[in-house]
Amino acid sequence: AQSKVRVALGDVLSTETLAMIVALERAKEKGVDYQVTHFSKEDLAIQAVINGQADLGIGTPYAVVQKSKAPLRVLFQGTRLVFFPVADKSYKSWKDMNGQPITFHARATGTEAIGNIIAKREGIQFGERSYVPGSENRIIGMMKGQIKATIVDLANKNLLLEKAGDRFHVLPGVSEPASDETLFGQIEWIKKNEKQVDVIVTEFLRLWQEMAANPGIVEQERTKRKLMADQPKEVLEGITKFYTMATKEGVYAPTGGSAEIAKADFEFYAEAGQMQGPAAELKVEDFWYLAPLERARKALGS
Amino acid sequence: MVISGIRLPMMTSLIVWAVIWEIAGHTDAGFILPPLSRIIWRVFEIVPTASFLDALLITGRAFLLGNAIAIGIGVPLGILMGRSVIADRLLLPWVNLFLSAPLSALVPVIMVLFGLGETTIVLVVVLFSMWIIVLNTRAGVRAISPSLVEMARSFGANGWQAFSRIYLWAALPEILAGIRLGMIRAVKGVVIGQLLVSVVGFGTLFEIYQSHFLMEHFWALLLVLFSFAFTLNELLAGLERRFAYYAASR
Amino acid sequence: MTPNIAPAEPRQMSGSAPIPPLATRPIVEVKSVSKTYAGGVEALSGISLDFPEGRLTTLLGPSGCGKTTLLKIIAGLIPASGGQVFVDGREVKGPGPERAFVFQDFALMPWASVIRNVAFGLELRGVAHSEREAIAERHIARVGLKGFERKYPHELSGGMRQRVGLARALAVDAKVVLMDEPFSAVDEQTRRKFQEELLELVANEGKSFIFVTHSIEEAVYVSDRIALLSRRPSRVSAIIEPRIVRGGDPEKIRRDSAYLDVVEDIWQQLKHYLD
Amino acid sequence: MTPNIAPAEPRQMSGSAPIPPLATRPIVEVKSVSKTYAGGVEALSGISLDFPEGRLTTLLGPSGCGKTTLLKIIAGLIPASGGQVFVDGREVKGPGPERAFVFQDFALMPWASVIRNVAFGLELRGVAHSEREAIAERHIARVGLKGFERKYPHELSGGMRQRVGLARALAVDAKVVLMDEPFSAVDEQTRRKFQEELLELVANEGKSFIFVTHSIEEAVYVSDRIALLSRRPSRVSAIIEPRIVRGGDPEKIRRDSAYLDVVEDIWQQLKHYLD
Amino acid sequence: MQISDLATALPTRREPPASYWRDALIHPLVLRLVSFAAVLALWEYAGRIPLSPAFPTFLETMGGLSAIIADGTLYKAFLITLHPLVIGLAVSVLLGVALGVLMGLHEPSEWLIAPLFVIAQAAPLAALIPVLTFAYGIGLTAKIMTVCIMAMPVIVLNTLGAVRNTPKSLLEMGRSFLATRSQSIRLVILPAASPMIFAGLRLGCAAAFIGVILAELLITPTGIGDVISYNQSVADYPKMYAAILAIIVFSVLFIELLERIEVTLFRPESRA
Ligand SMILES: Nc1ncnc2c1ncn2[C@@H]1O[C@H](COP(=O)(O)OP(=O)(O)OP(=O)(O)O)[C@@H](O)[C@H]1O
Ligand SMILES: Nc1ncnc2c1ncn2[C@@H]1O[C@H](COP(=O)(O)OP(=O)(O)OP(=O)(O)O)[C@@H](O)[C@H]1O
Ligand SMILES: [Mg+2]
Ligand SMILES: [Mg+2]
Repeated sequence: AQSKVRVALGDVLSTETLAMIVALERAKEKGVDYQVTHFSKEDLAIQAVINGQADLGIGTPYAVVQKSKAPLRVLFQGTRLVFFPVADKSYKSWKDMNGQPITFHARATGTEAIGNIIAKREGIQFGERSYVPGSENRIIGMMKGQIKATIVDLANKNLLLEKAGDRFHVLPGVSEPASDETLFGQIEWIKKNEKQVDVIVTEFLRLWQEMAANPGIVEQERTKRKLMADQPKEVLEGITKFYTMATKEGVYAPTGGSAEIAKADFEFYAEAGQMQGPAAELKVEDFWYLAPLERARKALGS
Repeated sequence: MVISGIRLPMMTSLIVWAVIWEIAGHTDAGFILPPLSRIIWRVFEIVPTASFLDALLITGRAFLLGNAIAIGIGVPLGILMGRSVIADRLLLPWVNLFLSAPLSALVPVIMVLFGLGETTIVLVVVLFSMWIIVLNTRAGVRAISPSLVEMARSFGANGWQAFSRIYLWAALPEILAGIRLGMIRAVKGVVIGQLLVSVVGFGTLFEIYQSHFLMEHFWALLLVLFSFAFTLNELLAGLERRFAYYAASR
Repeated sequence: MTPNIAPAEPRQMSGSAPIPPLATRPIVEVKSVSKTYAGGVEALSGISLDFPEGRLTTLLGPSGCGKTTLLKIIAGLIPASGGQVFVDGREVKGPGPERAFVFQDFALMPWASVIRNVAFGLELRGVAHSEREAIAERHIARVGLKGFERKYPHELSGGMRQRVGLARALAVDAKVVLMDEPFSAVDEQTRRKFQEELLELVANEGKSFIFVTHSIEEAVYVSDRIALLSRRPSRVSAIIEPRIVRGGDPEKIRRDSAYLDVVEDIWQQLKHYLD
Repeated sequence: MTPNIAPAEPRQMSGSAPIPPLATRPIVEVKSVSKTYAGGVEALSGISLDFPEGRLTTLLGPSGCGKTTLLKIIAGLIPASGGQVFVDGREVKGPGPERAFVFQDFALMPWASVIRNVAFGLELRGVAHSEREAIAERHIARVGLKGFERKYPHELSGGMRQRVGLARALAVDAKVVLMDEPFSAVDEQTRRKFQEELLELVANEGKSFIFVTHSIEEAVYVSDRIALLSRRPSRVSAIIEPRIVRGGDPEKIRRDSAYLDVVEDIWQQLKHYLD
Repeated sequence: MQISDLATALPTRREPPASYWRDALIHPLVLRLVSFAAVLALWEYAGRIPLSPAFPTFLETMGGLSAIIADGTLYKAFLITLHPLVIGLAVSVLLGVALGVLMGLHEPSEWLIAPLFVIAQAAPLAALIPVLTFAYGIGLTAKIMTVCIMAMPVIVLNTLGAVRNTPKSLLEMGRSFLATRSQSIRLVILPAASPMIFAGLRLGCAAAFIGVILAELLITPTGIGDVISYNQSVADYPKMYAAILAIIVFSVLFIELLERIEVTLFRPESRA
């Protein structure tokens, strides 16, 4: 009997992470049982994989891999950093933001990376940076007038514009979003458990492709499998709406990753100051292990 | 309080507060503080759900286990410290340190060391509840009248007899108070732990309700937790009162 | 200094009928016992004292002079720094079944009923439940607490509590009963009653009693022999044998001029210790 | 029942030189006072009693009979349920400057030095700092505590603490000093010393004292008049005026057969209250 | 309601010197040093096994500590952390003691207000932090409120209990010497209650530290909370542990200091 694959997820089971769970569920039907451990933060999920408490993790391990030389490899690009800079209407464009305070999620995370890239692109310098984890907390801060500009996720951008569209607007973000959450694991474990990894990666890719065609698939699968069944209907009602929007905005990219995507990620994170550059010198194989994904593509005939 | 000759029990004033809450809930504050009636309604909606029961099971188990460990270690340790000057001087600084230290800062450490999940929560429970049990037991042992111990000795009691017939009983009121205070601290510790870890037990629910702005659900969960803590406190205090009769006369 | 009344020639109360001399065999012998506490307090310095069998001997002295210390050394509860104590000819090394202690603060277990308190000494000796309850019941009745067996100490008055302490000491049937100011926590009326009861016990039980008090009247009234202790570090400053004819009207005794003489004599000696 | 000795015809000690009758003017008059506590405990039922000026009157009675209750009603600390109390002709409505209280448990403020404790009554009256310290110092010396002004209560022995309580009561120069078992927490030798000092105070201060005790000897020894209270609900069961000739040797007095008569008489009456 | 036993949580102050011959050997200072040395050695050992890659040794932690002290991180972090802490604590102390005294002296207000604090005392109020974030946003106010809700119940209830437990004979003594109401509050009740009020303050202080750390870990990572969580996320464990150690030691010293202040200002007799 195969032991369960231990997956570390840096978030609770929620609308955003539902797709990943559905993919894992499907893999389970194919004979690869799994067990998810939820972590409050991505860092912890990464640590759990490094410490061997989990086999696979979901998160962005680039910086840690580079810094601690941990033998982690990315297998699949789950979500992309689709974040939206929102600001008080008094800031008409990025130029007005020069020297102005801005708020990010936490130090050295995706939102700050986006901010760094924009600042470079626009040739401006932000003023004081503060950190408030959770997009929902940042929009509360905005509505309370404590935050003038920040970068938030899709759902909260919409919520903010809906509740206070008269006061806030969206500023142009970055065009080619980098990887946000990826599926990764220790290379040794991956190689030892090729079969299981293949099944899982295949199921991720399959679902991501299906989602691109039909965002409602997630909700259908959820109903079928009674996932999140006892959560408030207010939450459940929003699922399809979220995935429709998210796929449209490219949060869930159907490609699953490639060497080019990896390179683009290096560019992004190096520019954001989270990876030590120059990006061109970083080797894809030090960070990614693409073999399972390629096999999956073949299996799915794409 | 006495109103026209009728003695109103202390807790009756909560009715007044409930009414104020209900009224406040219907004003602008309702976004943050929904009316009590609707929250109570939500309680009945939330409690039977599997994720709530799951959270309850995980938390409850960790809570019981943690407290059992805390009592199992804390009481003997307290008795030891109460009787031996050396043990007391070696350990007291640590007990005091852990008692007044902001243990919330340690939760990330435990998390890193023991991963997430029940072990962490059990440890948090132990960490929050044990020290007050130790300190109270110690105080109880030290408060024992020396003549009670001498009495036992004069009738030829051996060490075990003195421990089981005198020390444990004589210190019982303080030990019980320590257990009650410890449990209350543990409830707080568990909630702090779950808030910080956010993915175990009630932490998940808090996180989901919070991120979707479901204030009614959120308050319903709070209400359940608060009532649980309060009930626990009252039950233990009741137990304590049954032994209080001799606390003053030792 | 205080006039020293030699133990060899104890004083007698005058004007009474001839009284038989005190039993010569001493049940407890204290041989040059001294005690220095850890802090350096020298409580006793070389005390020698005999306690006659079947009688009541009182240790009397100013507060803090070491009466309790000596009593506890006899009880085997604290070790002497020097000297020896013999009870019934055997040297004291620790508490023993031939001695029982009655405590000033009663030392009752508040969580245990009267009967369990009284039976506690027997319980520790492993006497079977029904047997020890039977013995305890007898002694509870003996001290006049019949009907209170199932009460708890906090439901009793101070006087009743001390009776429980007494019953507990009697229940183990020790030869020597040691009492440390047993009546100081009860009110004066009860105290007088206790004194009568104590005299009765001494007369009928055939036990030896060692009694500590700092009431001169009480000492003179109840004792067969009084050892007057000097200030700390304590030595025996006098041995007095009041030799009161018992059995008469208590009020008469208290007005007997011989009784009053002894009281005043002791009072004069103790006065030195007040500044 | 107890033989009732009418207040109108107080008993006198025989065999002494003629003693002037007690001052007729009563400083405190208690008129059919009764007190029922909230719980329904009836502590006093219709007590009437006069306290002669410049003398020491003692309330004596079994434990729990209501002595403290009566004293506190006179002090104005608790209201009576019925009846009236007059002090110096004025009805008592609450505490007043003409009365001062000495507490059984001393009631010293542990955070204040001896001098501040003694000066407390004056501090409350707004007497200037230097003035009240001067007065306090005088009274501290008066009770024999010179040199202890800057000490704190926990550094003193029980007897010394009670002297502080006494000095505090004297410092406010009240006409009536109320004392609730002031000597019950000190040891017997100190107690006797206190009794002498109290007699001296009564003789020299020109104040009236109301004194509570449950020691018969103490009552007889120090009092000009004794009100014997019956069991709860309390009434006055007898008024006794020992009329002792002061100034002699204390030991003589304690052996005076008249003194002993009074003690025995009271003892006989109180005996009824023991079961 | 159990108020009195809150104070049992206090460290016993000023033990009577134990009097045994081995006193010299077991001198408190010697034993304390031994005890600390033993625990630190154990830590060092556990770090070297290693217990976990994420568990630095004591020496590494000290290295981390000197690093964050040297670059000023710790100092700045403490300043930031102390800001809400001090304000929150000041509010809690003033309001808490005032409320406690009011309730202790005025029964109807006790009836009305005390139950709230009795519940708050037992309830895990930390769970309110997200609500506070909703209500007050992510700024200083929310953090101050967090400190207040954590610290206030124990202060209020201890003060109430302290005022209630003023020895009856002291109150009667005051009355018999004609103290006015305000005199007896100022000169008798408050001084008599001060040990227990301070006991409450110490407990409240400990709770306030818990609150401020929680606020910094949950609301916005600033100050010490930021140093902890940032170093955790970049896996710089020695610095993370150093920050945790620093705040724990700091809070313990702070509470110790409070006790000293109490003794010097309010308990002259225990200095004598
Ligand atoms: N455990 C102890 N350690 C140090 N000194 C002690 C100890 N116990 C008693 N002492 C001291 O020894 C002396 C004698 O004490 P002891 O209790 O025997 O006196 P006592 O005559 O019984 O006094 P009292 O009449 O007050 O009961 C006292 O000065 C006391 O302070
Ligand atoms: N506050 C109170 N509420 C109810 N009952 C009370 C109260 N104070 C006293 N009593 C009761 O009133 C009776 C008289 O009490 P009081 O204290 O006056 O007696 P006492 O003669 O001073 O006794 P003691 O000699 O023990 O001091 C007792 O039965 C007591 O239980
Ligand atoms: Mg003694
Ligand atoms: Mg009384």
